[in-house]
Amino acid sequence: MPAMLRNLAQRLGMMAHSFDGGIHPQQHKVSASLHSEACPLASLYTLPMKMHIGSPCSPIVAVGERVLRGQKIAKSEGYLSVPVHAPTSGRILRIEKAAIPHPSGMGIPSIVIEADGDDNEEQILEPINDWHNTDPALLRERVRMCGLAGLGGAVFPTFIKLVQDSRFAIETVILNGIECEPWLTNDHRLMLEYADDILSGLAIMMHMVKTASAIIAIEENKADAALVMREALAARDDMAEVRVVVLPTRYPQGSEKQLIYSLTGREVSAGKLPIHIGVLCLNVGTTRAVYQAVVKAKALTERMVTISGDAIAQPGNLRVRIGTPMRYLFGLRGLENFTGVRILHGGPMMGELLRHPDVPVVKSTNGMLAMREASFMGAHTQEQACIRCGHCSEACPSSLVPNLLVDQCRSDQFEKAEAYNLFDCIECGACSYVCPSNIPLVHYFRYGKGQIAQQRREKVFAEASRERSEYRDQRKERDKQALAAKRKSVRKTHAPKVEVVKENGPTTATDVVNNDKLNKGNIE
Amino acid sequence: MVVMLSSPHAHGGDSVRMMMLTVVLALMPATLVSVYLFGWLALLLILTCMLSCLLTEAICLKLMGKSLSTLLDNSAALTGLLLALTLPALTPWWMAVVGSVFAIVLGKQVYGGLGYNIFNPALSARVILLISFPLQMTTWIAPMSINMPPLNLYDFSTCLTLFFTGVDGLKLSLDAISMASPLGHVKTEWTLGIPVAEALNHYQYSYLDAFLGKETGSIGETSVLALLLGGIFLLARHSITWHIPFSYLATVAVMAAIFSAIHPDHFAPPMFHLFAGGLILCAFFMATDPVSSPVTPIGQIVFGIGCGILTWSIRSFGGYPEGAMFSVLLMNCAVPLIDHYCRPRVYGHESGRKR
Amino acid sequence: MMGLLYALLSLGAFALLAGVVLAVAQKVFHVEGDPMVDKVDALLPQTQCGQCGYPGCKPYATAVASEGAEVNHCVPGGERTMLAIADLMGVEPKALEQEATAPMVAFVREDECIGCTLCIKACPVDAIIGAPKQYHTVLAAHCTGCELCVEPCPVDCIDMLVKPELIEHWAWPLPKTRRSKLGHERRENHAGHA
Amino acid sequence: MTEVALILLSAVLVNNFVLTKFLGICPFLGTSGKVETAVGMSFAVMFVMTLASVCSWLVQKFILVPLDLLYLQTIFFILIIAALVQFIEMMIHKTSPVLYQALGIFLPLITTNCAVLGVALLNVQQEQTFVTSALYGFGAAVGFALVLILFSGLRERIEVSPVPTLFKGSPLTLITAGMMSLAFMGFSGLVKI
Repeated sequence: MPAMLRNLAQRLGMMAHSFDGGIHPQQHKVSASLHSEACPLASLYTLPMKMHIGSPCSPIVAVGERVLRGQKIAKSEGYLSVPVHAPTSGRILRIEKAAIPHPSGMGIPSIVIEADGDDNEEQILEPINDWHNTDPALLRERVRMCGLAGLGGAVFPTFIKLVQDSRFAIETVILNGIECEPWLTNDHRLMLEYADDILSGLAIMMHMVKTASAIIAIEENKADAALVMREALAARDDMAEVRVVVLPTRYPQGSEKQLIYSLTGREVSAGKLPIHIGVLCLNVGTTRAVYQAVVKAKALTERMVTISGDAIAQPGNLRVRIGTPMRYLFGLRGLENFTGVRILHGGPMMGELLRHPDVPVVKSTNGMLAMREASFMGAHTQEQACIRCGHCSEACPSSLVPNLLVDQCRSDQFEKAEAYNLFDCIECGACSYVCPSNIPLVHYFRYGKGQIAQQRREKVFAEASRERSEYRDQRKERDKQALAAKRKSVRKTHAPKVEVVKENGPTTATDVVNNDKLNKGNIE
Repeated sequence: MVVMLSSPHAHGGDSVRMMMLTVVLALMPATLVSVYLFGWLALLLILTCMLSCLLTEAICLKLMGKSLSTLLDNSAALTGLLLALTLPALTPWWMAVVGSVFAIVLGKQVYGGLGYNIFNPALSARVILLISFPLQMTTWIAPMSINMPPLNLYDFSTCLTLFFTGVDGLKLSLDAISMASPLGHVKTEWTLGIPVAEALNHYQYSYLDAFLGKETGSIGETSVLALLLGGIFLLARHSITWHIPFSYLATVAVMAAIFSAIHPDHFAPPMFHLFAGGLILCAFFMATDPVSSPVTPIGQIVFGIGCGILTWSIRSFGGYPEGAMFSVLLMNCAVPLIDHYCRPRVYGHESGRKR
Repeated sequence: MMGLLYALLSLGAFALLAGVVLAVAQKVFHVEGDPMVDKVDALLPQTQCGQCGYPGCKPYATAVASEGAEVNHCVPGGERTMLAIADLMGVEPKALEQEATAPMVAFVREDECIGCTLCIKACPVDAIIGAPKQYHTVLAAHCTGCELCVEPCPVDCIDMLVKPELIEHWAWPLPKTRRSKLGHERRENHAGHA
Repeated sequence: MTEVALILLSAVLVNNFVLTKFLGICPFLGTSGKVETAVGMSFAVMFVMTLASVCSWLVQKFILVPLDLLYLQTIFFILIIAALVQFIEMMIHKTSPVLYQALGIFLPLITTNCAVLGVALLNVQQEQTFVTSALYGFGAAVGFALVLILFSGLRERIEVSPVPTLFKGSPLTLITAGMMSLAFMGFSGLVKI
């Protein structure tokens, strides 16, 4: 009874601060009731050198080398990066540029592994069962070593979030089990099937950031998952201050900033991170991966992927090795012929359209949708003129005025667009979804953001060039003066003898290096 | 080769066509009342306006080499209907045609078509007509709802003659068949120094009649009830939000209440203002025209308040008896600035604007 | 006669008064240099390539801001720079005389380089390193693609290569719909005014 | 008090210089391209107009009438206006070089702006007192500023519209100004002075 009352109060509290805007797209969660299955091994695996946000990795294996499952095959370069591991045992076939799930269609350096079918695992890491008494820094290093990045789709290196910073004490950990994208059910299945793993992962992270309070957020349409999580929670004695909160179904409830507001009534300031208001927000899949990395000593080589869409006869969730070719996975589900079919990487609201299925599953792959062209094009019919109906403003969870931003982006008025907070757009797609004129608003925003980013880069480059050029002019001036002074002194001592000296002597390497130092850090 | 499109790859299914159609549907009660009051005359006027708007739009599109499929977005038909509903029943056919052409060409197409017009097309045409033909635009025929109407407007041939040849065709004097509108009446009497209450008495003004729409006026603006029904339909269908109609009407009511309390002889009571003239029509159908009104909620409230103040001021002090149309046009001018300054606070920012 | 005198006197006195006030204002509101030069300079890409006909970006900025030079001479800046300068100066945009090419970067074929240092002296941003009788190398990260090093090379061993596109720098193009062309139409119109 | 309000209201709305008297159309069209420029121009015109009203009234009262020099009225008024414009030009050049650049030729052209000379002459014609002439000048300037700023907002929106080639630029600008003028007709009769 008290629990019920508390829940009711929670629900009422929820109403008090719920994020602005939002939409209610059709759910299509057809794969929700089906148990997940392990994906049979493929013959080839492609591991791109960058599957996370941050700097790319560099290979540490050679072509022809044999590798085991879980073996590190690429090391991270730079702080904001996580390593890549072999998803199965086999031989390195080649290291070359290969296509990745990215709208540009460009490839990046990747390692291709030919599986040997034995799936032998490497056992170097020791399980840390006694994590309660382990230094958080060690656990954090384990999370980094295992290649963890946010599996919700943003793939931000997880270990960075698990930092212990005295300036920003974490008060609450939020476990994001919202999964507001239509069609996708992989987090839903994870919660149903691996509730204990997820809770253990949560406990580990709470230990790492030294907090006892956590919220598990689940949307109303996953009542069964909430029930399972509550039961699992009740069975544990170490998680008294962890609550399961059921939020009303509304897209984009799962967006980090919107979720934090819905749960705590606090906003993450623009340009700041959740940690700045004492919140740590992690996806359920990532949480389970933390558990596996710490207690099972397993690197991130597998994730849950939803295969669905109206062109898929047998939708479902698969536990897929990272690097598995998508064409193979679609083939497993009976989709061989891709004419008249559009494939999406991720959900329909924020996922990317792929040019072809010959790309691997990466760490951010939460779903693969195959849509019939006819139904797909419904979302992309001919753009009409904006009638300023304001539906986009109503739907925008960031309270922007999208239709004005579109005008600005379209006519390249980027300064104005920035002043209208273009960069606070989270690209959730709610505006495009409700637009009666079928304007691809998000596409315009991405164009605008890309152009502004490029202009910024050019500006930084121009600024650096200006400094280098000014430095060079100064040096020339200095040389000239030095030369003049020398001439003078020469004339004084040996009057008739005129030394022929070049206008300005060759640049010395030190000079250039000095100039180089001047601008280091300015250039990306 | 797949054409690259950005997410989202799902759509809610709303369309401009449906939105316009919703507004046309919402105007049906008012249209029916207009036909009840002014018989065939109203029907002729509405059809003329709608057809000439559609035809003008078609010609414009053709001239600009655009696809005629834009005609199907229903916006031209809506403009025609709205224009017709703001005209007096005695408007001759050619004036209706001129108005429609103005509405489509000057009101909309010169700006680049639907979505880019700055002024409400129907209202700008209405104001052009009012200024060009002040007499015809302020002469109101007696409706069929009064006792013993001087003309049977349900008679088709009478209406046809009236519509195409004017009063001369019926060999009648204008005075015999026309009567003053409540607003015009009060304004005339007021300039003669007669107190408002007395003027209303002279007119035998009844609030109930005004609410149901039994007195005269522009064909579609008389019945508050019918217009409210349409307005509620629009609100329920989410075609408009409450901000503009509410702030507009509330401002007029508050201004009228304050001033009529201070000086009841000079200023009409709030109920009179709310029920009179084209206020309700403007508040629900003209001021809420999405293209020419602000997009943000705060902006819409500012817009409504501005319209309210202007309407009340023009009615109370101005040379014209009705100020609703002018006030909406005037506020249309301010929309870009309102949009700029009334943006909502963005998530994670202290205030809406960056600088 | 008197009237004329009054007229002359009063007008003269008044003009004198206005003159004095303006002279004082001139002192108070005296403007040092031309602040527009730096603003124009900030818009230029700083390649220092000299394709505009001026010896560098700053001289061109000075020419535009205070000598009334045309706004369309900056080749590497392309249309965007031209529009930005036109906007700042409040003048009509003018069509570019030369289309901007893709960003380039210089590359020294090291096996052919004789180590003459001529290219090093030509480089306006010190992006080439090397010593006499040693191979020279272009620091690609600093090269502005100005091509000033190509001409001096006695053995023609410097190539201008197209800068490789990075996936991180990839940006969404405008959507390919009828409406999206509006913005471009606007830009073209501006350019077409010339 | 009421009189002050009526004079202001009349000058700002009912007898708006641009939309009902059609004075000052040249800078109205020339500097309404961008809101920022329009705001700058508005302040410049407000400064010049108000001071020009005051100075011209003083000159009229204490120089022209006593010395019987009414035939020099125009020259004197232009002199006053020119001096004021010079002053504000220097001030803007110092305080906002960008605005100075944006206003370009229209800043010195305030000198020959018919609205400014108009307000000075109308003041004399209507035999205003010192205070009312200052108010009238200020009101007229505010009216000019109001429509200039509103209009610049509209033009910024038109700028990003797919206007038919035939109407691009001046034609549509003039049509829009005409429509605004129509809307301002609504104020007619609002104030009777």
